[in-house]
Amino acid sequence: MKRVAVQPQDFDAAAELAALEALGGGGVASFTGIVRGEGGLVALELEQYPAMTQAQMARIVDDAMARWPLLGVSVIHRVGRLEPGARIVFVGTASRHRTAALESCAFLIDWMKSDAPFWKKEYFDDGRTAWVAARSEDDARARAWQR
Amino acid sequence: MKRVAVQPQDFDAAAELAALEALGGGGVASFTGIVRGEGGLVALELEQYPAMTQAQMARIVDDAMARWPLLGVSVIHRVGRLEPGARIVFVGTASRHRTAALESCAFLIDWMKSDAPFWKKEYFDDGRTAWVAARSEDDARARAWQR
Amino acid sequence: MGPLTIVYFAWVREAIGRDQDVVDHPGPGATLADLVAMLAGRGGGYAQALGDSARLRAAIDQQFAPLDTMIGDAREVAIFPPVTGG
Amino acid sequence: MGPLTIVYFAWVREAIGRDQDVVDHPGPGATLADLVAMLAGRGGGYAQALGDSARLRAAIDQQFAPLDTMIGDAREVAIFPPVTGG
Repeated sequence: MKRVAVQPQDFDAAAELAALEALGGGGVASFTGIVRGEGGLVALELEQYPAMTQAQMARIVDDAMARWPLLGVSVIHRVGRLEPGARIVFVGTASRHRTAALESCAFLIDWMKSDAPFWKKEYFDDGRTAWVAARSEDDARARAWQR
Repeated sequence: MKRVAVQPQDFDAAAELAALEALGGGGVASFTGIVRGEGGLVALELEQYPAMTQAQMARIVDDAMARWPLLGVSVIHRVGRLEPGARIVFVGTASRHRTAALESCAFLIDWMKSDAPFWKKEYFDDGRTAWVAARSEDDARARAWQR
Repeated sequence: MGPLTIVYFAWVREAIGRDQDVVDHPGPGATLADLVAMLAGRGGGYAQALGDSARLRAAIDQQFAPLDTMIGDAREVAIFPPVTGG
Repeated sequence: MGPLTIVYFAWVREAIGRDQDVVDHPGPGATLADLVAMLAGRGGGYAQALGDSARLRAAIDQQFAPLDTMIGDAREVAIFPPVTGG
């Protein structure tokens, strides 16, 4: 099972988990990212490069499935305007081996943070807006997988 | 939020995730263990040491919350007879930091595999039964956290 | 010292055929290994379950403890195989 | 060589005030940096968005590429800030 989605609407993390659990592996790992409402943030706007985003996500999922013995992977990234508390991103992995499920889940979310073609704009309650700057820490985590 | 449960009945992983997502952190990591139906396995029987199990699980959750900046942890382990496809164990963690959520989730499931007072008996379709032997690999993973 | 409860789990429980025994406390200086050897001396399922202490793990008052630990004033000892949860 | 489509994202798009341009292909030997410099020379929002190439990232036909990469026979180039997904 391989599922890659980029969509404005919310997703059903429970349904994703249930599909991964049904694959007969011993373990399912997941990570869900949520919009934090700190510093007066009222919304995030997520922009993508449509011709590139889904293809790149599919490629990294193939990489993960080549690197770990996975039975299934589900990655979902939302775009558009998201308010605090909203889900932004989901990564779920299923494997016979818990280590494979956990490591590949961390690998995929690190990649999503540092290499997926998305950009975040912040809207604050005083009317300010700001494009989020890339964090070198995220790059370093993603690079660490390239051993 | 801190939730520790040992129970015969199934649990609602989606409800656990939703509670963790509602804590306002940026990320929720989870791991769900499932009974694999391989080699003619028809059921697992999970035995616990009731006076010890829940107290030890609560202690390790406190350890994780001291070690990582976590907003919430949920750990659930089932006991009794479980058939292939059934959930056995759930670990969910919420944090402002995805690394904290992912690492603490791995730490907790490694501990559950190697140090929680549970024992598994396997029932096979030819009538055989066998107590599962501990895996030194699991011990090694749990020891690796003691740095 | 009063009574000491000994609880068994998994194949230790099955081989002995009981899930617990209550014995006279062997005294604070006795170790878990001493207790295991004493019980194994009963023969039958006890000898079968407890004859090879390398296969056993234990807890004193619900805390894991190596077999060379002295029992002290504990009220409950548990004897079981290595754990296999998760 | 025909036309080359250039697409912009995030603050690059906002500063330029357009989400794409179509230009005459600068030839296979031109690099992404050459293209960025040519566009910055238009002044205004282009200069503001593209004047400091250290702040920019790019893709050629939907593949990330360093700015010293030659454009070759690409049909689409993208110019954008470092990505911030997840």
